[in-house]
Amino acid sequence: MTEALEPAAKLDLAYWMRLTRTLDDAIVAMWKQGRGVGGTFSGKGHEAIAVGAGYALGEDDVVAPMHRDLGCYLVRGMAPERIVANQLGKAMGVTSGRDANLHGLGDLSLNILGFVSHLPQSMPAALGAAMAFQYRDEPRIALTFVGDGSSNTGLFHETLNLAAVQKAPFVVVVENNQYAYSTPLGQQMAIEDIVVRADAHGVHGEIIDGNDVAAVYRAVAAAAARARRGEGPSLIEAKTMRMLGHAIHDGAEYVPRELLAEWEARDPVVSWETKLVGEGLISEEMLSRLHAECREEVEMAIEQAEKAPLPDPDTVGAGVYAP
Amino acid sequence: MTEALEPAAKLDLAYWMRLTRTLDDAIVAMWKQGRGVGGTFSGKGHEAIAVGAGYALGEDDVVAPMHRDLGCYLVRGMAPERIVANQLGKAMGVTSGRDANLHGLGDLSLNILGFVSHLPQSMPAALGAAMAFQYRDEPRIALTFVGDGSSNTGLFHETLNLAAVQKAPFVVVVENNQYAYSTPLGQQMAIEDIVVRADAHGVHGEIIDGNDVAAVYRAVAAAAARARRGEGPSLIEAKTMRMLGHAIHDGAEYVPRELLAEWEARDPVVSWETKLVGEGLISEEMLSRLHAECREEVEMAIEQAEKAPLPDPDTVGAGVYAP
Amino acid sequence: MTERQLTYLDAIAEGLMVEMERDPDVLVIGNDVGGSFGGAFKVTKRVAEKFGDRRVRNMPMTELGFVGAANGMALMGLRPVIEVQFADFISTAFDSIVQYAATTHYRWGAAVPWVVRAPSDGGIRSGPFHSQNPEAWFVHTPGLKVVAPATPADAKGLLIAAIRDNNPVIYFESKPLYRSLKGPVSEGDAAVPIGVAAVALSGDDLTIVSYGSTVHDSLQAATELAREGIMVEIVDLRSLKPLDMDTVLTSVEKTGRALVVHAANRMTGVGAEVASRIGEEGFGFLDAPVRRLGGLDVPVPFSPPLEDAYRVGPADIVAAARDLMQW
Amino acid sequence: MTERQLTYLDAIAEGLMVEMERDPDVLVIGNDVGGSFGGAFKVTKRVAEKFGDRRVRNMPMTELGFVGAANGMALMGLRPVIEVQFADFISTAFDSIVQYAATTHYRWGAAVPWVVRAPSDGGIRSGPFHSQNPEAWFVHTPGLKVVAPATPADAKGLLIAAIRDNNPVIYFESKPLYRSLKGPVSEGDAAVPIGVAAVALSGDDLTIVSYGSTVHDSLQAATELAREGIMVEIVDLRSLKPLDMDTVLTSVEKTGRALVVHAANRMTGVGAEVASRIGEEGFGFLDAPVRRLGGLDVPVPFSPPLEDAYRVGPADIVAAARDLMQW
Ligand SMILES: Cc1ncc(C[n+]2csc(CCOP(=O)(O)OP(=O)(O)O)c2C)c(N)n1
Ligand SMILES: Cc1ncc(C[n+]2csc(CCOP(=O)(O)OP(=O)(O)O)c2C)c(N)n1
Ligand SMILES: [Mg+2]
Ligand SMILES: [Mg+2]
Repeated sequence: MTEALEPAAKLDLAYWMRLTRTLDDAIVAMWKQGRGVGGTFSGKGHEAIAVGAGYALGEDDVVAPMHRDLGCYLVRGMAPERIVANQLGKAMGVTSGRDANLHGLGDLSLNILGFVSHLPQSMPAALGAAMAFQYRDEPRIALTFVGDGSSNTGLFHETLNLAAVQKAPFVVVVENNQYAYSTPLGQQMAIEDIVVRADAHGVHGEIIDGNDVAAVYRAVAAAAARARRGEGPSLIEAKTMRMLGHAIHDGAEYVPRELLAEWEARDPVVSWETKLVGEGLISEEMLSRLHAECREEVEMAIEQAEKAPLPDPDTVGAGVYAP
Repeated sequence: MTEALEPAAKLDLAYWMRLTRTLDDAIVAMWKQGRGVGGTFSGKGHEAIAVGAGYALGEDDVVAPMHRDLGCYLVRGMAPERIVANQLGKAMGVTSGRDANLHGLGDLSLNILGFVSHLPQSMPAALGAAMAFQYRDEPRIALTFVGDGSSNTGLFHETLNLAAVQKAPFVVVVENNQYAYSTPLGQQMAIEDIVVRADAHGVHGEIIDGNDVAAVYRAVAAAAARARRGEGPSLIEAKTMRMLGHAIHDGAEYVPRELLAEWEARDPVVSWETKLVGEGLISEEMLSRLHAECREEVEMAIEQAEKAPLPDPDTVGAGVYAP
Repeated sequence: MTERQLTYLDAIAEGLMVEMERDPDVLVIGNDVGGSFGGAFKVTKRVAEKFGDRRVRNMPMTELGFVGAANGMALMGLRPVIEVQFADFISTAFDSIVQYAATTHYRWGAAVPWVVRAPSDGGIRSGPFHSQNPEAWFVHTPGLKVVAPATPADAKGLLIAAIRDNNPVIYFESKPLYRSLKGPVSEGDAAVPIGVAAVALSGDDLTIVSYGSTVHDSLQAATELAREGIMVEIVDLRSLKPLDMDTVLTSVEKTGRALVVHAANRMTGVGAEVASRIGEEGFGFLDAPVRRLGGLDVPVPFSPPLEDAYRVGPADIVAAARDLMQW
Repeated sequence: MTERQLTYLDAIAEGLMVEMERDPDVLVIGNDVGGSFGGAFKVTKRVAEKFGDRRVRNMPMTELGFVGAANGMALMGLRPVIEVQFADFISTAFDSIVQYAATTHYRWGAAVPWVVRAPSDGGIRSGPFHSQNPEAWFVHTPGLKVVAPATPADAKGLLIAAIRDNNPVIYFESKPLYRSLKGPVSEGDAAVPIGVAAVALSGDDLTIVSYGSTVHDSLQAATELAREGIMVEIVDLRSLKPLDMDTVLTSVEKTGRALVVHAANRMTGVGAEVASRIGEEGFGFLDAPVRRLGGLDVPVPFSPPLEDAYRVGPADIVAAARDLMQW
């Protein structure tokens, strides 16, 4: 987990981003075909952030991804079939049919905290994990993500302030994707860069290109190292674009098409692959094979999830309380 | 309401600050003598902020003072006997016995919004008033106060952000008195100056000496003028010291005595009087007379309040709903 | 003349527009309510098109702050109608509602005339955070008013009344009814008074007290029960605070049997208040215990078989009614 | 051997210290709980002196954030005991409790073992924001446990049990009892199981179901009623969620009459749940309607005559009991 990327790591990142994109596309297609249950979210455009940040963490570190971070779940070891099954409300889904779409995808054996709708409740939860590590003097850190919209909330600020005053080993990645649902940045806040909010609390802050997975990896690895050295929390603002609607039913007609086209040209998955091809790290042929592998993996996961049984209605009351 | 102080205004400020201090001292004494009901708060040390800010507003402007701002209620026209009676739970108190101590001292005929315990709920309420003025295109502004402790809350940030994005005619004065109850600044936040929190939202910010009433007046008058010109909200951090305990029962043993001594030497009421004497604006004799007048006013208010009847218990259910 | 029919959703929008037309102090705030978008459920779409950005305002996603700001607007005499995107997110604005808005008039006599519109209720596979029915928190809190329309006419009429009311009113609209339910709605001013229940169906054997979407489950159950000769009377509460116990008790006096049904969690729900008041004030009328049906004491689950097991449905109502008729 | 007597406040502190001694994962967070100060009511003063800054931590005044952080600590296996300075401020932390902590185990199977200590209740002239009894909000919410001790022994024992419980538990302590109430308290481990009510007084004529400070008002009323020959049985619920209805129903089966009393607002309070369950499950036992006494549907007023009129007191209980005996 150094901050420079070895060739193998570069290929890893390409694999995880492509897997993420493939799964994301497949889920969108399923829902459009009426094979889904309820709604769902696409993280298209967020792959570099989700994968790069997840990849930069140590195995013992804790992460609390949000609803655009499919790639983070994958790179941290959550099996795609469990994710798809969750979205279909199946018994084998991460939440056994209890929570919806990308909510609740928590698994302590993977050091992943589940997502909760009330934004950004994952922030203080991840901070609490970081405070627990500090309390027990363990060399672990906790990382979470937050949207531009959520960076306006009080809880965002309360969390950063508490993290700073406790000098907790905590990293926050802001996924600034220009919109909170239909609301553009200019109607949400009067500042240019969300990173200035780090200064309001004495938190280390920086801005990165959220479509460049290497930049995400480097920034998060450095922040994690600082946190592990006891130098306190960091906030990393990753600029990107939400490439589809807020959720599956949303056509996002309110987003100017030129803006989308501009960001499409900077697609994080494609641009990373192109770069690796350019560097000679991967051939076009190997790349096609990688794509095919990802498609196969996703197809198998979907097949398994679709075949799996729904939960038994008699279990509805089980698990409210921990034993 | 210009930003420079005329001699008459300087004398006015001396009167209001001395009246505030006299009433504050008297209330503390009453409670220590067992003549109070429940607890109470002293704003000793906050007189320049409370009076200076209140004095800088226009008659039509709205203000939401907090629990250290006795002087603001007075300068905005609330009769001392109504305040004392409120603290004693009397029917003639501002809240007719419904709310305690300095809570609930609202009176729309004076353009004062009552204080509420849940900090800092007065912030969005005052902002809402400012947004109403903007909505109706009225040349009015709204001002409120907030403590250092409350500047850590999420609601502080949500309010500033909303004010900035709406460009509302809104002014916030932070009363940084070094402590939130027993908790010193260093355990509350990792920043030196609270004013940096203005930058997190694109709000104009400045720091002033909260024990210098002229500085408070100037800063607030300028911020009010900017707000009235449509240039948006301001945050003014006034540095001061809470000179007594958090509330009447608190001896504040946790505050280093040297810190108190240091601030005692900069008492806002005494230093303003000394300055006016030095400028020849007021003689020692006139000053004694002023003190005596304030004592008399306060004594009469207390007498009236103490004599006044308690509310009829049969009215307990009245007024929950507006007709 | 056939009466004009509107969906539940269009009736809400119409109520809002009637008041905005009539009173320039009425404005709409919330997340994504404005612009060309018009809200997560499009309730305010036509409203935003008609009244524009000044009167239909997008807020940052800061419910505590913008409901708090609505308190101040209302104190200045505006009448903000606040949309929380889902009723589930009303908890984020909790203090601004239960501590500030609810207490202000009692404390210092100033009116806080706003309406929070809260799209509530489930059955549409939205999971634990987009299916809640949190009305009991607010019915328990002194100083608020709470309404929950079950029909398009009441959706329009209660919204008009809520906007005109000089107090903070929480208006729980039922998402599953938005487009599935149509009904007659009068044009123009058609306010429905807050605090008055309606008899949705007359019958002599058993009183079902309900509100919101479960009124329709009750109607469905009543049809089935009628085939068995059990004639149900359905009282649709419409207002939850204040509660119209007179209408409830009049019905129970006639039938001698009561079943209280709501979609919200049963435990310490509004049904507990209604049932215990029937027990206290109607004790002499009762031929059988007052039964309650409501959501299980479980977060609302997502998966269809689980959500169906969680929710009260017509079959549960039929079974409970049959059971009560055995007494 | 005379039993050792402790105040209610010291019993809380002792319970906390027993667990902190036993389990290094237990820590205390809250406003002003640490350092030389030890909390607004000094409950944690000796605790802070003994265990120091690492285990008794002052937080910034950001309840939503620090209860949210406690969620994460608890997920990692710590057992934070969180003091909200007054129960009234628990509303500021609402989402972190009702949305995150309450739902997590049901959703993804992870335990959130924390305790929120909430100093509640009034009668001490503290006004609308320092006198609230907000337990009903949480009893209505699936996934939480809620306890409310009335005696020093239960204050210690339920706190120990709450800390050991693997779920989020809200522990409502009654401020007016802090120093006014003394009682026997066993040394060492003296856990009192959550979910089990106690019979505080045995009697055959009437059951009073209560919890917290109104248990003492009920005891006082019982003394007076005994003089008139009315022998009251008092069930002290102790746990509000889960509710021990078995103990309640056993008592009502014996007495045939029930009065439910609490300090919290009556409307849709915990008493409504208890009364309606007695009505549902104990219908056959009842010789009289189940009555409820609770706070008026009004914010808690400050002025002594108003607060006294607002609160339930022994005289109200005596009057209601007499009335029930007329049936
Ligand atoms: C407290 C709260 N209010 C409202 C919502 C509804 N909601 C879900 S996502 C969203 C927009 C979030 O925007 P942002 O934080 O920028 O994340 P993005 O979806 O753009 O990745 C809204 C309003 C919510 N989840 N939580
Ligand atoms: C939300 C909330 N939590 C806790 C309290 C209890 N409390 C009252 S004042 C106070 C300290 C406030 O400090 P600060 O904002 O600095 O104001 P100061 O009293 O120093 O003027 C606390 C913790 C409260 N009023 N509101
Ligand atoms: Mg966004
Ligand atoms: Mg302070």
